[in-house]
Amino acid sequence: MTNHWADIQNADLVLIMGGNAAEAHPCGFKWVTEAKAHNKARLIVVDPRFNRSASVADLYAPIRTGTDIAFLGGLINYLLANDKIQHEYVRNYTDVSFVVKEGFAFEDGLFNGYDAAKRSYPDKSAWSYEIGADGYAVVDPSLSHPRCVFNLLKNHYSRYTPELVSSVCGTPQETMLKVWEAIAETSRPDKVMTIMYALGWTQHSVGSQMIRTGAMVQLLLGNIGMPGGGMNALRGHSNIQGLTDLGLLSNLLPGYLTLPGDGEQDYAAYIAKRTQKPLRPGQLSYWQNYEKFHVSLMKAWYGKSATVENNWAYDWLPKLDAPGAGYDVLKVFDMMFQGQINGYFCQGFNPIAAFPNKAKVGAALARLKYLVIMDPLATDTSEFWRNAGEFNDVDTAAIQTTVFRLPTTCFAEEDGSLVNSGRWLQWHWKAAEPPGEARTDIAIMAGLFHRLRALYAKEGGAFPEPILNLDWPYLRPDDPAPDELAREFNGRALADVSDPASGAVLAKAGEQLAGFAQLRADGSTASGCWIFSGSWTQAGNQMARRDNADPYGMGQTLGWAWAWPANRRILYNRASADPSGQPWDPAKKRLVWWNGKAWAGTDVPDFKPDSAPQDGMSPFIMNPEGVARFFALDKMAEGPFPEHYEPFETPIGRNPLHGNVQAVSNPAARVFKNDLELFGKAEEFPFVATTYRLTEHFHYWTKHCRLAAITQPEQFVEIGEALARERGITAGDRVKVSSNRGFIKAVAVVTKRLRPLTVDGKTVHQVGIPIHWGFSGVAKNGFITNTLTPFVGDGNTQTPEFKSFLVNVEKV
Amino acid sequence: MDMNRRQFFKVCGVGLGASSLAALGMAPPPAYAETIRHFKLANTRETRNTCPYCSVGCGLIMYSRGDGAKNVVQEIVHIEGDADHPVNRGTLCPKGAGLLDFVHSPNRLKYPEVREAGSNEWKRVSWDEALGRIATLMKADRDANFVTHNANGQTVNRWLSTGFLAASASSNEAGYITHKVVRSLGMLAFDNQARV
Amino acid sequence: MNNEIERYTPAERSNHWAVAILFVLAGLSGLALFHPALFWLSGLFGGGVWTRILHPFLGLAMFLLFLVLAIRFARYNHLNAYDRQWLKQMDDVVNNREDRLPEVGRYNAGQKLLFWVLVLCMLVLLVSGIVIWRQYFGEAFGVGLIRLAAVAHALAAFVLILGIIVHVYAAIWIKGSMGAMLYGKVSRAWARKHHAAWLREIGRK
Amino acid sequence: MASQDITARSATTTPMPQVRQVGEVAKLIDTSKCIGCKACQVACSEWNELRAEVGHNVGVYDNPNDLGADSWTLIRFAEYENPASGNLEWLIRKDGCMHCADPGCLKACPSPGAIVKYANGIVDFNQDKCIGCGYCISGCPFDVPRLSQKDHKAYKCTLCSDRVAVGLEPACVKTCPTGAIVFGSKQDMQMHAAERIEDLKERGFAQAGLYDPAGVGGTHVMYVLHHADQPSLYAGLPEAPAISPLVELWKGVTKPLALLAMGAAVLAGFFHYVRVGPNRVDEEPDPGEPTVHQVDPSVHVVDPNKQP
Repeated sequence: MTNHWADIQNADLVLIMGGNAAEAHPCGFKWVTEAKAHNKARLIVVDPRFNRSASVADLYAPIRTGTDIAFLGGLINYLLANDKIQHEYVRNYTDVSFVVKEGFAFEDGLFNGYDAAKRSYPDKSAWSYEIGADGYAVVDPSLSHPRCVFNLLKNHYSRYTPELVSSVCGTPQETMLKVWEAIAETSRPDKVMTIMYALGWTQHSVGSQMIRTGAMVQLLLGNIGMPGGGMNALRGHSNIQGLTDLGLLSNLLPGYLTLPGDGEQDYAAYIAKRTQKPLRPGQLSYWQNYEKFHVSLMKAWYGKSATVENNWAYDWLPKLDAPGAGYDVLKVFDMMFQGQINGYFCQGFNPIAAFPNKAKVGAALARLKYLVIMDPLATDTSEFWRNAGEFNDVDTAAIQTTVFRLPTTCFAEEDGSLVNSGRWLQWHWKAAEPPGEARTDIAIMAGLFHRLRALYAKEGGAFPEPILNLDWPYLRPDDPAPDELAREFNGRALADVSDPASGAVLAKAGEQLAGFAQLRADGSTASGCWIFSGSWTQAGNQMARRDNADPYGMGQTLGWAWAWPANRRILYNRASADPSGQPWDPAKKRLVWWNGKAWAGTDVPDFKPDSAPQDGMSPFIMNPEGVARFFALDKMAEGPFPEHYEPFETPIGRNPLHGNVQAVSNPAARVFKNDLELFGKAEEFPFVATTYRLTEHFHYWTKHCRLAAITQPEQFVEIGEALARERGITAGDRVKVSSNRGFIKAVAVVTKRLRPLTVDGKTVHQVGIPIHWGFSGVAKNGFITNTLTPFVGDGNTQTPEFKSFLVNVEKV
Repeated sequence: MDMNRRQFFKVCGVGLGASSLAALGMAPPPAYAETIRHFKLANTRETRNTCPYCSVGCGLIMYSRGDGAKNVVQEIVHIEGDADHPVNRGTLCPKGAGLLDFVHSPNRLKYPEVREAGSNEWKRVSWDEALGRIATLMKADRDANFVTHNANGQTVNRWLSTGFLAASASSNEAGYITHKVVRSLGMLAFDNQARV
Repeated sequence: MNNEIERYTPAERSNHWAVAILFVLAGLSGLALFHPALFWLSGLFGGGVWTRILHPFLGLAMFLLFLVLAIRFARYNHLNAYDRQWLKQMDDVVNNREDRLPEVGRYNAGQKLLFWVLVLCMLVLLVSGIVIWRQYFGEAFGVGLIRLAAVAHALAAFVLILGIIVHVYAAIWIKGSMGAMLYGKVSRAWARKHHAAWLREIGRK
Repeated sequence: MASQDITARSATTTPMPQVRQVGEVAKLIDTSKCIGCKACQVACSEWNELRAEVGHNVGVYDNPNDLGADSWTLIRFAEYENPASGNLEWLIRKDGCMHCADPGCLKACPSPGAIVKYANGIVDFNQDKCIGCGYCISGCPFDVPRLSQKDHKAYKCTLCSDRVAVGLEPACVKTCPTGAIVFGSKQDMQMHAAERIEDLKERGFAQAGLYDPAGVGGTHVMYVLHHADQPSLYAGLPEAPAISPLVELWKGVTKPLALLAMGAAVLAGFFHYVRVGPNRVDEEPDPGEPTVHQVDPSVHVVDPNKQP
């Protein structure tokens, strides 16, 4: 989230699209009801299903799953055509005036530089700004240059007419226009819309671009950085934000630092590439501090062994050969399926239930030599080898995988911190001992590491240096305390750290650092995760703070827990003030402002605190250009502007925007050859299916909890009344839902809430399939819903397309 | 057994008298026992926590039996929302409201177990055996498949044949140390729930 | 010549007294639930819960035995023209002026009427009792019907109890009746006075 | 626990303490804020230590499918196509005890003290005294109490009388994520409802209103409805609930009258006996009968004074 949960109360309009906050985040959704009750806010829900969020919405619009870019692209066109944009914001805080390089083109559904054989754009060099003789990007403040971003944007979305969009999305034109009209109202500086989305956008082969389109709408309306505004990703799990922040992904290091690729053999070049100089005069380009963060990380990991001589242990980091995300789970499970992976660890994760095409995942796991499960609960994955009848029909004896199952504590039995969706790090305390012999994940990792280190010390082996030299300063080496680890990722001074300007000592050697501004690239500081720096300072554990005072009545509660970065609650909050430094709406939307000497306000300013408005520094300080981007440069796999592509399993078999067969579905998606063959066609699987979770359950955990099982006991699918009539199904019947990858059987819930849509002249029925059941638990056993889903991922995040695929439905 | 007149009068009189007196409200006064159940949280111990499900990060108060004395095994008996928490303000969704059944789920794992190749059952093992065997398997695989240089002779130092899927609800501290260990081994097949 | 006539066989007497005992038990347990003032009667049955458990079984047993009794006696209880005349002279009945009344057969009109009232009440009690018997039939009936049945049950019980009060009093009032049901025999004089036609009838046999 | 004075008690004819002026509480359920998440259901079961059986899905979201002895509250879902606006509405209502000011259950209950009404308005069942007859179910205009198959006792929402007694709100109120359930004095709840109704009217629900049915003397659980003119849209919420006339007939003034009637019948017999006397058979021998005389045993026993 750019903003945070309680801030939603400041919204004038809430758009829930690509998510179902009432269902999946009820306690966060409270702030929508608060905005409605106390701020007269309106709620708009755009979703394939009339869902729980829609039940309290002022306006609901149905949409065919997977067509959100068309809907939002149409909205961009509507805003530009009807001049419903926040002009001053767009002009000053975005890249509309930047001139794009010659050679950038979009034709017949593809941007320039596409390589069909590689299914990607290997050459993105034209997707960038024209650089002038002064070394800065060329801008045209008059917005008349034909290649300035504004005109390219306008041109790109001019194709998204209401008629076409309605035909792609199936949304009735009248409803769609009502939604657009309401959204357009928030282009006024004193009206703010928030967008709340979640996996309903992420889990598409074009998920990242859907989110980008939403962000572009928010930029046009001037809603980013505003209280009650922003782009708010409602993260799914309690600490998925934190684990992402800590970089537990194939290509990342903590704090969104990135691993080097094979080509980056030279440490200085690795750093240089990541410390971009400003693209416009007077801009901050904060990533210029990258090396400070990187060196501090290496000092936290390798201590004294990371030296300037060995480039801070640069070669001890593995280098990525795979482009993009590297070894994401789709790639890894494909490798496993090919027999290239021998060992696999699942720490609190249930891949056989959570990943697409369960048959493939199960077959892949069966090719492992060893599988290690660490979990508080008996997961389906831990028993993937057990024959559970039609739910999991496997030949147990033939599965040669050795499976270890290690019991872990649950939240109630350990201390530690979690990062919520609003980036708040909140500390929690242990209340009881774990059952039996369960241990914390920390103790298990430490126990494994020690055995490995002892083996390497004794026997030697492949490249033992990073293992032998990993810094392990914990008082109990086999069970490091959570507070020791928290202090380590916050960071401490290894030598006295002083202010380069005044020379004053900011932190003495051995002291905890106050924040990432104190990090140094000379090895005098160690910090395991720079963005968490400030969470455990010399003053103690900031994450455990419990002052919920809200002096401005805007829900910022700066004394509660600690938010990264720097306890800032709303990102880009400098944009909530106009170029002169005063809030766009001084009456109700005061966040930060220039008080004549410094930036101050109800939140920690996301800006250089002493940069006066007249200095001309723009609010988006992480970008070298200082402004927000409509034009994504080379950052996105599919191109700089989002374009509608059909889901890989499309009910209409074509892309109504263009005839190019290469551009029906995302031309740069993550897809593997053997999976391409498993995509179904509308002739055999005529209905559009989407999967989702229910408010009563949490993924595959709560099927082990009696109270949750009572409230939603048995697997079901939702089908509309029209489809039910067509197939002779009544509520409560058992139905078989099949895709080209398998089938599930479940109870039919027949509802008015799913209606057939008219798409591209055809009637399209949508089927809703909740995910929560499996072959073990307190709830009634059921099929793993991901038996049905396709093994294809987004081009940027590699997130599988769980939200849109084709099925057939029959009565059992 | 015939009734004589006196007996008859007696029976009639007592019956009638009793019923009419009772009807007039002179029934023996019933004892009004305390009907309100006892408040079950009196003297439980409160511990602050954060809901482990979604990312709203609701504050919890866990109530456990026992005052923390040496001879008491604390058991969590009730969980409800933390009214001071600025986001959830004491509220909890159905999952959070039912967290007690997660903590006490019959399907909680209690001991390290191993399922041997081809077997159809779990065998309980000690921690030492489990961790020892896993470390040995890891080392064997790493030593056999570690790549120090790629085909172009570039230093790459990666281990691709074992993968690690990190959690989504474990603490930052667990995540941090997991990352530290996994990267020191040179692993790249490293991911978490953020991807899906 | 024997001066005594058999009015009730041992089987009939046993049957009657079994029904009577069950009536008392069902009645007392029912009254315990009928009005708060009589709830103390539940103490006779081991408390409220036992009263609730026993009452339907007592009632059911009463009904079944009554059914046998009713089948035994139904043929004596057809009302006829004499009965209507008898009923018209109720004033003579209550004032012991039997000589003015039409000749009575085995049962007089009052007894016959009582018989049919009992039959009707028993049927109503059975049917309504089943409807409100939550433990076994809780799910079988709608709340509207249950409410109706509760009223019907109470009403039928009320009528039944009134009827039995009359019945018991009549037995006390008409000397010799109690003996008939206790020992089975009545004197010819008793029969001639109260049931002359019946006496003649058995004389003919 | 001064606020927990008992002001009405089942099967009790004497007056209860009435002197202390205890304020009434109420729970307000705003259906226009309810998202049907069932947190209230779970919190209720968790707090009250209830675990219903894991049932089946019967083709709807309502789970468990009905209230039960171990499910005291339940979210009920109804899909309604509003003919005026053309919009689909998913009307969601938390069902459970309404805590009537004039509780039908209490009226129907034959067991003294098994059902009580506290001065603050809470109607509570005391299972110790419950005899399991189920009359409360017949008495309830909202079809709320349920008999347990385990112990044949009746159960229903207690409005968390144990929490309220120590100054806390009921468990469902505390947990409700969207603030659709609020708790306070009845007056405050009525004021809160008025604000909500105004907001709903402004959003196009002209018939929005408060459900606090007078037929049962008002309730201590009230609803804000978008369509207060059609409560039955909300999964059959009664339009004009009142204690059924049959229950009134069954449990009302007829009862003491019936008792009096029975007593009167006995008295009538008594006075008849006194005034008219027993009906005896003449002692003269039967003309033409044998001389052996046998005394009528009943006469012999009943009236020894008449014996020669």
